[in-house]
This record gives sequence, C-alpha cells and structure tokens, in this order.
Amino acid sequence: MLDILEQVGINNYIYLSTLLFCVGVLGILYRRSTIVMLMSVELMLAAANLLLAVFSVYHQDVSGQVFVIFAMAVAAAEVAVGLAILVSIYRNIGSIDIDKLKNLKG
Amino acid sequence: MITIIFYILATITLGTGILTVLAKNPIHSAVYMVVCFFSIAGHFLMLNAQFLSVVHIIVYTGAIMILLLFTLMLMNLSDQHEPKKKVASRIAAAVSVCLTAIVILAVFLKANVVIESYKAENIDFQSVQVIGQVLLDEYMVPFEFASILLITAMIGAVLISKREKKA
Amino acid sequence: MNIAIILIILLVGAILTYLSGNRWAPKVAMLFAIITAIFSIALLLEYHNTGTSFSVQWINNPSVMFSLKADGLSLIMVLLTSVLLPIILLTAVSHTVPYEKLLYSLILFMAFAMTGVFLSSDALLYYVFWELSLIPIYFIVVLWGNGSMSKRRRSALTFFIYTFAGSLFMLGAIIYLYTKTGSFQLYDLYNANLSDTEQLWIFLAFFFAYAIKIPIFPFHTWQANVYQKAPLVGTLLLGALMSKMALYSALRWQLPIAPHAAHSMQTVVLTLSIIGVIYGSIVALKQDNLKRFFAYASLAHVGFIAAGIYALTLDGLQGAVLLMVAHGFGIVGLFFGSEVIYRRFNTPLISQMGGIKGQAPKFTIAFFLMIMASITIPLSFNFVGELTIMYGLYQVSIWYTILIGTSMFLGAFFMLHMYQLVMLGEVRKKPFADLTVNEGIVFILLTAVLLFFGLYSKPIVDLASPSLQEILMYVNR
Amino acid sequence: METGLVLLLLIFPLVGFLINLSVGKKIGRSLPGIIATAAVTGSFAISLFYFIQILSTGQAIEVHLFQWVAFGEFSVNLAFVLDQLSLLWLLVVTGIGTLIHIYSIGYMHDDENVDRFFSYLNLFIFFMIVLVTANNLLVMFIGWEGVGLCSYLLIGFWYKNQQFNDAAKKAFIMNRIGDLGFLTGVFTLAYLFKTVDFATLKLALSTTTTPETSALLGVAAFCLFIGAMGKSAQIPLYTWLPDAMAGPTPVSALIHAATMVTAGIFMITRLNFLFDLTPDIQYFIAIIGAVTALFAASIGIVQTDIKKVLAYSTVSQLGLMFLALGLGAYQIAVFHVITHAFFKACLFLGSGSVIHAMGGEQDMRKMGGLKGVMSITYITFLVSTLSISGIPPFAGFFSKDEIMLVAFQNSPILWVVAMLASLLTAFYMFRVLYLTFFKEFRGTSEQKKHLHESPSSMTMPLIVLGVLATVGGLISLPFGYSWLNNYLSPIFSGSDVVEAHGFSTEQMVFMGVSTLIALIGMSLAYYKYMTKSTVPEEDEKITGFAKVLYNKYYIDEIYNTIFIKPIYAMSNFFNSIVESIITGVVFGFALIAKGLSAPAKALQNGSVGFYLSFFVVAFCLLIICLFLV
Repeated sequence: MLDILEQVGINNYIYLSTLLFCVGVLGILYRRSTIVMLMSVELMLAAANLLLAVFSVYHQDVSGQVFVIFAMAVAAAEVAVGLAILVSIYRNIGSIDIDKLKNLKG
Repeated sequence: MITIIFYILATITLGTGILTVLAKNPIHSAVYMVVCFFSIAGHFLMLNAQFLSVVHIIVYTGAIMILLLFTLMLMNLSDQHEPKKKVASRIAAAVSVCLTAIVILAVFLKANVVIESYKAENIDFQSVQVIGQVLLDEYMVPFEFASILLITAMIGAVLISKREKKA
Repeated sequence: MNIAIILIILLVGAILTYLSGNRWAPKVAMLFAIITAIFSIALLLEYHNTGTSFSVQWINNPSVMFSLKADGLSLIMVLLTSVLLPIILLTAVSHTVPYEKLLYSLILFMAFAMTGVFLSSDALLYYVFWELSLIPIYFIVVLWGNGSMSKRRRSALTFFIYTFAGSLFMLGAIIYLYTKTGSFQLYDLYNANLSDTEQLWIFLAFFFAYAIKIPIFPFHTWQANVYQKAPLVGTLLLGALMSKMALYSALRWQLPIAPHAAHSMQTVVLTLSIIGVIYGSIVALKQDNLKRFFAYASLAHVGFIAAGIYALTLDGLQGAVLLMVAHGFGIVGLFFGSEVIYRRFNTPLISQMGGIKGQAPKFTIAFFLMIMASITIPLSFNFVGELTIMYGLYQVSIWYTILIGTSMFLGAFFMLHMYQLVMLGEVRKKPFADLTVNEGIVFILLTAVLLFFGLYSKPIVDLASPSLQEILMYVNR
Repeated sequence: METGLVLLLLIFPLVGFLINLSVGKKIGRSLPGIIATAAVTGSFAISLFYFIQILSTGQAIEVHLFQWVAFGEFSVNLAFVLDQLSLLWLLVVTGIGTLIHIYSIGYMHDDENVDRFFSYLNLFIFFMIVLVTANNLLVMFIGWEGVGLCSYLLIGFWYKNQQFNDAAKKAFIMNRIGDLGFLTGVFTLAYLFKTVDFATLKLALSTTTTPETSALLGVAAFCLFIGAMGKSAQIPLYTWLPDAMAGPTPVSALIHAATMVTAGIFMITRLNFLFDLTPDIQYFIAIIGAVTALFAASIGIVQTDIKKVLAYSTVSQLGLMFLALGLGAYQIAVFHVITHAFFKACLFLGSGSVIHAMGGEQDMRKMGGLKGVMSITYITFLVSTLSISGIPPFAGFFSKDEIMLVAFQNSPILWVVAMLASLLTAFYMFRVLYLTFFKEFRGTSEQKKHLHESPSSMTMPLIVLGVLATVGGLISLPFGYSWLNNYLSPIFSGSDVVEAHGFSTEQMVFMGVSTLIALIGMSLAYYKYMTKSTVPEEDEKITGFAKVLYNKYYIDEIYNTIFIKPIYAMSNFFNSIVESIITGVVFGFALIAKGLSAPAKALQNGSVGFYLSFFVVAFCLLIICLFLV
C-alpha cells in the first residue's frame, strides 16, 4: 500500500486533518464543559499527528512517525495532569464550567 | 478502492469528531471520540504505519479514554445539564472556527504541495523494526526524556488531585 | 590574581550562607565577608598602576563579554564594599531576626552584585549587575523592614519601580550605543564618536538612572521613605554602597561616553546637585524620625559628591572619590547610632529622646565623632573630600563653592540641632545602656578609618589619580 | 630632635586629652586637672625653649610631617613653623593656658564631669597650637575649626541646660559661616598661586601682581576677613560671643577672651603681605573694627551680667585690634592682643572667682561690697580694670595708646570712634568694679554666709595675671623703644617704616588725651555708682535708649527674624509642600500608567473562554501576516 498517497493524494489528507483540527477548535470555543474542551484538544492533537504521519510517508522518513510517538506521550501526560487539575477544580468550586473560572481577572 | 476506504474513514473521522464536540452528554462525547480515534488508527494503517496505529489505539482508546470516562463518572457530570453559551459567543466561536479553517487551508494551498513528485521507493522505512531502531538510536535521549515526562506527569497528577488536608 | 575570584567568593558565600541554616548563617556570612576583604586587600597589594582585567566571551550575538577590569578607581570601590561588608554584618549580628539565613545570604548577594558593577567593563554585563543589586534590597526592605507590611511594601515597590524605570533609560542608551559601535566594551563606547545631540540624549538617559539612585534633587523622594522603612542593614547597604554605585557609574560611564554633553549640561546638573545639598540640609531640620533625618542628611552629602563629579575638574573628581569612601563609612556610623538608640528607646522619634549623654558616655563620644565627621571637621576624612571638591568647584566658579559651602554651616546647624535634642538635655527616666562590645567595635573601626584617612589620604589619592586622569582625558577631549 | 621636640609640643596636650577622655572617670577628682595642667606646662616649657632659642638665632624652625591633602596641581603637607609670630602666640596660649588650667582645678573641683572638662581644655590647647604653628593656611584651618569645636564643647559643657546648648550651637554655626569665608579665601589664593604655604605665598605675592590677580587678591582678603569676623566676633558675626558666656568661666577667660578670639588677628597678621596689597579691604577692616569697638562698648554699659559685660568688652577690644590691623599696624595689634590677653583673662578669672564665691550668681545687681571678703580678687580685678581702661602705667595703656595714635594719623574719624569706645570702656569697666566690690552686699543672706576668698589654686593665677597686666606694657614701649617691633620685624617684610627713636610732642599729647579720656570714663562711673549709689534697675523698668542697649540693639531678635525663622519656615515649606509636590509628580506618572491601562484591563476579564477566542483570532492574524501577505 505504499502508493496510497498516489491514489488518495496528499491534498485530501491535508484537508482532512485541517478540518479535524478545526472541529477541535470549534469544540474549545463552543463548549463550556472543560472536560469536553480537553477532548477537543485531543482531537486537535490527533489531527496534527495524522498529518505528521502522512508527511512522514510522503518524505519516506521515519522521523515524522517518531515525533507522533513523542506527541502521544506528551498528550498522555497532558491529559493526566489536565484531568487532575480538573478534579481539583471540581472539588474546590463544584463545577467545571469554563465561564465560572474567572479568577484570572486582572 | 483505497480512495473509497479513505473517504469512508474520513467521513467517520469528521463525523464523530463533530459529534464529539456537539454531543450534550459528555459520556456520549467520549464514546464518539473513541470512534474517531479508531478511524484515525485506520488512517494510520492505510499509511502502512502499523506501529503508530497500534500505539494510537492503546494510548488513546486504552488509556486516555479510560481516564476521561473515570473522571466523568467520578464527577458525576453525565446527568448535569450543561448551560449553553450566549448566542453572541456561539456566533463568535463559529466565525473564529471558519476563519481558522480558511486560514490554514489557504496556507496549505499557498504552500503548493507538489504531489506529482512523489515516488514510492521500495525501501522499508516505517516498519516496527525500523522505528524501534531509530527511536532507540537516534532519538534515544528524547525518548528517555519522554519517559521522565510521563513519570513527572504521573506524580504531578497524583499530587494535584490529592485531597489537601484541611489544616 | 584573578579579579573574578572576589565575585566568586561572594556568590559562593551567599549560597553557603543560605545552606548553613539560621543558626550558623551570621557566622558563615561574616567569614565570607572577611575572606572577601582579605582578597580585595591582596588585590590591592598586587596592583600596579595598569590595572588587571579578566575577560571571556559570554554571549556571541550580540557580542557580550564577561569582562572585568580593576583599575585604581574600581579597586577603591571594591575595597569600600568589601571592608564595609563585615562592618555592616557586625551591626546586625547581635540582633536576631527571623529567617536569618535568607537575610545574610541576600546581603552577600547584594555585595556580589555591587562588586560586579564596580568591576565590569562591559556595558551589558554592567547593566545586569546593576539591576541584580536591586533584587536583594527589595526583599530586605519588604521582609525585615520597620512599620506595617503594607506601608513598607509600598515604599519598597516605589523605590524598585522608580529606580528600575530610571535604569531603563540607561539600558536604552546602552543599546543605542551598541547599534552605533557594535560593541559593549567600555573603551569602544568611550570612542564612539557621537554627535552632540546623541551625546546629550545619552547623557540624559544615564543621568536619569543615576540621579534617581544617587539620589539628586528632585529625584530623591523615594529615599527618605525607604531609608526609614528599611531595616538597618538595608539602610546601610542603600546609603553606604548603593548610592556610591551610581556615583561611581557616573564617573565611569556617563562622563567619558558623553563628554560634550557633560560640559554643556554642567550648569544644570551642578545646580541640581547643589540644590540637593541645601535642600537636604534644610528639610532635615524638620524631621522627627531619626532615620528620615539621616536620610535627608545623606541627600545633602551625596549631592556634594555629585557636585564634585560634575565639576569635571581633577580636584572635583578626586574629592568625589574621597568623599564617596568617607561618606560610605560615615553614614554607617550615623545610621548605626540611630539604631543603637532605637534598640534602647524603642522609638525612632527625636522628640522622645534626650539626655543620653548623661547615661552613656561612650556612646556619646562615638556618636559625636560620627556627627563631627559628617559635618566635616578637619582631620576627618569627610573634610578632606569636601575640601577637595570645593576647590574643584572653585575652578569652575567661585559661586558654586560659596553656594555649596553653605552646607558647612547649614549642615552643622541641622546636625547639632539633632545632637542637642537627642543627646543633650536632662537625663530621661528610661535607662540607656552604654555600648556593647560589638557596637563598640563597629564605632572604633569606623572612627579609625575616618581619622586615618583624614590625616593621610595619600594612598587613596594615589590609587585613584591615574584612573581619574584617564577619565578626565576622555572628558576633555 | 627638632621634629621630635616640636611634635612633643603638640603631643603633650593631645595625650592629656586622650588620658582624661579615656580613663578620666576612674582616676578621681583631682588627678585629671593635674594631668591636664602638666600637659600644658610641658608645651609651655617647650615654647619657652624655642622662644629663647629664636631670640638668639632669629631663625624660624620648620617641621614637615607628611602629605595631608593632595590637589591636582599641588599638595598640602602637615607642616608646622615656629617663627617669631607663632612663638609669641604660643607663649601666650600655653602660658595663659597653664594659668587657667591651674585656676580650673579649683574652680571646677566640684563638678561631676571634671575629667571631661580638662580633656576638652587640653584639646583646645592642642588645636590652638596647631593654629598658631601652622605652616600653611589649611593646617591653620585645622586649628581654626578645631578650636571652634572645643569652644562648642566647652560652652555647652553643662549639657543638661538646653539654653547653654543653644549658645554653643550658635557659636559653632556663626564660626562656621566665617569658616566658609576663610576657606573661600584659601581657595582663591590656592587658585592663583597653586600653594597655601605662607612662605611660598609671600614670595609669589611679592613677585607677581597683574591687575587680574590683584582683583582676586581683594576677593581673597575679603573672604579671609569674613573668617576672621566669625572667629574674632566682629560685626556682623559677633552675637555668639556674649552668648558663649554660658560656658564655665575659665573657658570664657581662655577661649573667649585670651586666645581663640584672637585667632582672626593672628591670621591677618600672618597674612600681612596679602592685606598690604589690598588697601580697600584694609580700610574696610579698619571701619568694621572701629564700629564694632564702639557698638559693643555701648552695649556693655548697660549689661548687668558680669560676664556679659566682659564679653562685650572683649568684642570691643577685638574691634580695636582690627582697627589697628586695618591701618596696617600689625605689631600694635599683636601688642594689644598680648596685653588684652593678660588683663582680660585676669578680669574673667576674677569674675569667675566672684561667681564662685556667690555660688553661681552672675547678676551684678545682687553683688556689691565684696572688696572686704575677697581682697586678692579685688586687687587683681582693679589692676586689670585700670589696665583695660588705659590708665598709665598699666599694660593696656601702652597698647591702646598706640592704636589711637595710628588711628589719628590715618583717619581722624576712626580715631574719634575709637576714643569714644575707649571712653565707654573705662566707664563700664569701672561700673563693674564699683557694682561688684564696693558698697553694700545686695545678695541673699545665704549667699552672704557663703562668701569667701577663693582657694590658692585660683588666686595664684590671678596674681600672676595681675602682675602681667601691670607690667606687660614693657614689651613695647613708645618712642621707638619697642622690643616687640624689633622682635616681629622679620615677619613684616620690612614694609613698615621703622620708627625714629626719641620723643615727639605729638605722641605725648596723645598719651595725655588718652589718659584723660580714660579718667573721664572712670569719673563718670564713680559719679553714678559711687556718689549716687545707683544700682541698675530691674529688667522691666529699663526704658528708652537704655532698653535698646540692654537688649543689645535687638540684633539677636533681628537675626532670628531674618535668618533663623525663614530657615525653619523654609524647612516646613519644603517638608510639607515641596516634598509632596515632587512625590505627587512621581506618583503622577504611576497614575498616568494606571489610567492608560484601564482599557487594556477590560480585556483581562478573567473568562478563559474569551481568552481562547482571542487567542484563536490572534493566531489566525499572525498566520495571515506571516504566510499570506
């Protein structure tokens, strides 16, 4: 299946990941539930990963895939810490509504 | 044939992605996300990146997904009705997203990816073996750092979510 | 011997002091202070007119060198710092405070930064040290100061932002000079070939930074508040060393880089300095808080030094250097005197003091000597400095000498006024214990220094003279 | 050897000072006085040794120690010179100093801080020696300021009384105003000639005189004279001296009559070569001197505090000396300094003896009739009064007469003023004498019981000084038989015309007139206070011009209004208004920054959602800028 890019075209992959990325952005801007926002971040990450892998194939260079692995490691860490923070926020103010987190007000 | 599979997969990816974002119940979101990630794993497979595909399933659907679900259930959020944002901010969100999409696509179009020059050379560059070698040879140090990062994240997560003793 | 070693000792000292824990911190700090003093004296013994330097590349692009240079002038300032440091520590050791390890470590760190300022011959390095010295003093004032936390935080923050804002002008000037010359090195900046307009702006930019820190009228308003709120060591570091840092910088950086502007702005800056002298003397009369009083007295004295520097004559510069050292020691004595009283009477208010002479003869002698030095009685070091400055000013104009000379009697007026209220009069009921051994040592050391150089200032003059002549050569080119 | 001995001259009092300062409290009441006296006596002995030496050799001795102050173009050594002038002054200073030290042993015996007193006295002697032996102007300035400092310490010796402290402070500050003048003068000379050595200056002045330098020389001379005004209490800087009487009486005798206040005269005499070149300034000095003499004498006639009278008398006599200086008759001024030192020290010590007997009372209205109880004090006081009034053959007559003569030769107006001053002098001195020693005792009965002649340690110096006040005139007899003029001639660069020997009728007439004037003053006093037995009225009852005189022409009040109050007002103004304005400006910048930040602050509304939208839009814009434009 090495010639997949010849058949599908790298353009389509780019469109796909861009759209997926934008779906993630939409989730972040549209939702108030922090946990869903976190999921959206994961979507964005996945979109980026996908594109990395595609370009890795395109350039026939394994580095891109290695970076996907690293990105996954980072994503895992991020989710773990992010969820921990969410838990602690929930415990403190009883909600994870993003619009209620206004302590940053200057 | 492959093109058709790609389109199907792409539809699933985008569709479940949008459902993830829009589903009212967070649990549903999580489930849609799993489906989405499976489809991405499928993409990886089509690209002949088996290792990535497997890792992706393990990490996202195995680990992250479980974490999310646990948290959701822990907080008992599923039955909580999430209030909608104000109309203005929803419109602003939609506009921003469109803008982002247009901008990024425009960037790619302007960058002018030259698909014709692509030639499959029959070299094995992405089998598990090769990845393993590269990962533990060329990227040895970052790899180790990734493990440190994970440990730190774990400790951090434990520390942060630990209930503070009321003094 | 490598001159960087003094910086290293101080930095290591600061770290070890912090690590040694609250109990041992004063002793460790004192040990390192004495080692520094010994090393700087060793540096002095090694010194042969040319000066020693040390230089390694620090940042490649832009080209910043970690370059240090010790000529006579810097050496005097380093010696002043390193000799005053043990004395300043000695004023503090008998008085326990919370978090001692942090306090002593900050003091050493501050000495480190100031020594860096005195030694560095790279403009950016100099700027880094300059700003670095601001950090410890801020914390010293906030954490160990007098009065309510919110008030002293406010004073300290005012001071921090004010001086920092001034320094930013200087940073701008330094960067501009870099774009002109492509180097931060001292001598490259000296030879920058600037037009008169450029010089004027650079002179002013430097002046803002220095005028605030020295301080020169009307940039002095932070001073009294901070001196009053700061703990003794903070006041001493500020008054004895930090103001000297700015005065030294004016000599080292401002004048030779912008010589034409120095000449064209001379009238303005001299007038401001002299106004500071008279203004400080007069305002001091009305102060009821002893530390505020000395703050204004100090304003008058540093104005005197600044006038010497901006006289742009060899005598003016020489006198300024002499008076810098003299004032460094003198002000320690004065503020320590006020602290000694404060520890016993538990009040900083002059109106609640009096009659100490009858209770504490030794302290009276010590305090009186310090006051005499500060009103420049001949045979005191201050006198030699002020005399030389006044003669330097005379070469500019007799009127400057007469105007600044009014401080001879105005200074005597407010100082003796204070002395009379604080020390003389009927003995109060409140007991006043005489000096302890530690306090006595501080005063004896200070008196010895002030008297020795008052009689024999030749070593300092000989040490400073070549550097000053070089600076003057650049100023008058 | 030479250096060592000269140094010893300085070191004796310094050691005395240090011993008394450090261990004075532990060695008892009497030892401090003995140590101090021994120290001064040592200095006196050395001075005497050199004096005798210079009488035979005529060679001045110079001692250079080390470089003290370095200027760019020249440096100043710590150097001393023992020439005719300084040795003469040394003898007066250490000689009278010794006597007054001895006197103080008795006078201060009961004081709790006697050790401190003697240490200050020794310190004063030290600085005075520095002053008179200085080889250059700056070393002289050490002594000049040093004696001022000691004067401050001693006036405020009884530190528990804040009025005394005020007086001390006033003395110091007024001196300092003069000192500024002194320094400015020194700078002018240094600027012109790149030296402050007396010898070099003299040489330089004699060779180079262009019009520009002579203008500056005038400035220098004027500034130096301001210094002399401060130290020697001349108009307008004289008001500190009467107040300085707050100090213990020996201090008044030593510092404020015999030695320190003559420093101005010494300085001008030392710099005679400079003042000779500036006739305008000389004339100015003469006028100031004459006016001060009359002015102070007129105040003196109504004062009731015995020491105040003597203080104004001192100011008046100093005025006469400046008159002589201004007329170029330096040796006459020196002569009067010496005789004045004798009789004025004697008068002060005598008054001290009286005050001692009266238990601290200084008001003459409460004295009287002491003649019987205190005979030695009375006799010495009488002798000195005769001397100061200028009655022959006492010492004061000779010196005063010479001043009058010179004044008449130069300017009759000045002569008239000086004559008036000396008439008043005779009047108020005899007034003091009559009020104090004659008639009935007017004090309380307790005081009367307490009355006694002072101990021998106090009377002995009185006797010595009384003798000196009698025979002191011998050192400079008129009609050209003056030993002093010959002795001092090396100092005065030969510019003075050597007097012809022999009698002149003019001079004889003059002596007659002077004596007559003195006798008139004396008789007036006798008429008023003996024949009519007037006692000065209570403070409130004094009216008319006498009230103006009694309140010293309200000069203190005027100074207070013109100088002191404005300074305090300025201090208030600066402290409360200017400071807040400047602070306000500084904080104004902060407020402007705060105002500017208000719109920006609205963006920081704390809503993370809002931040995110903003972030996304900004990111898009950034991308557009970077890649799409």
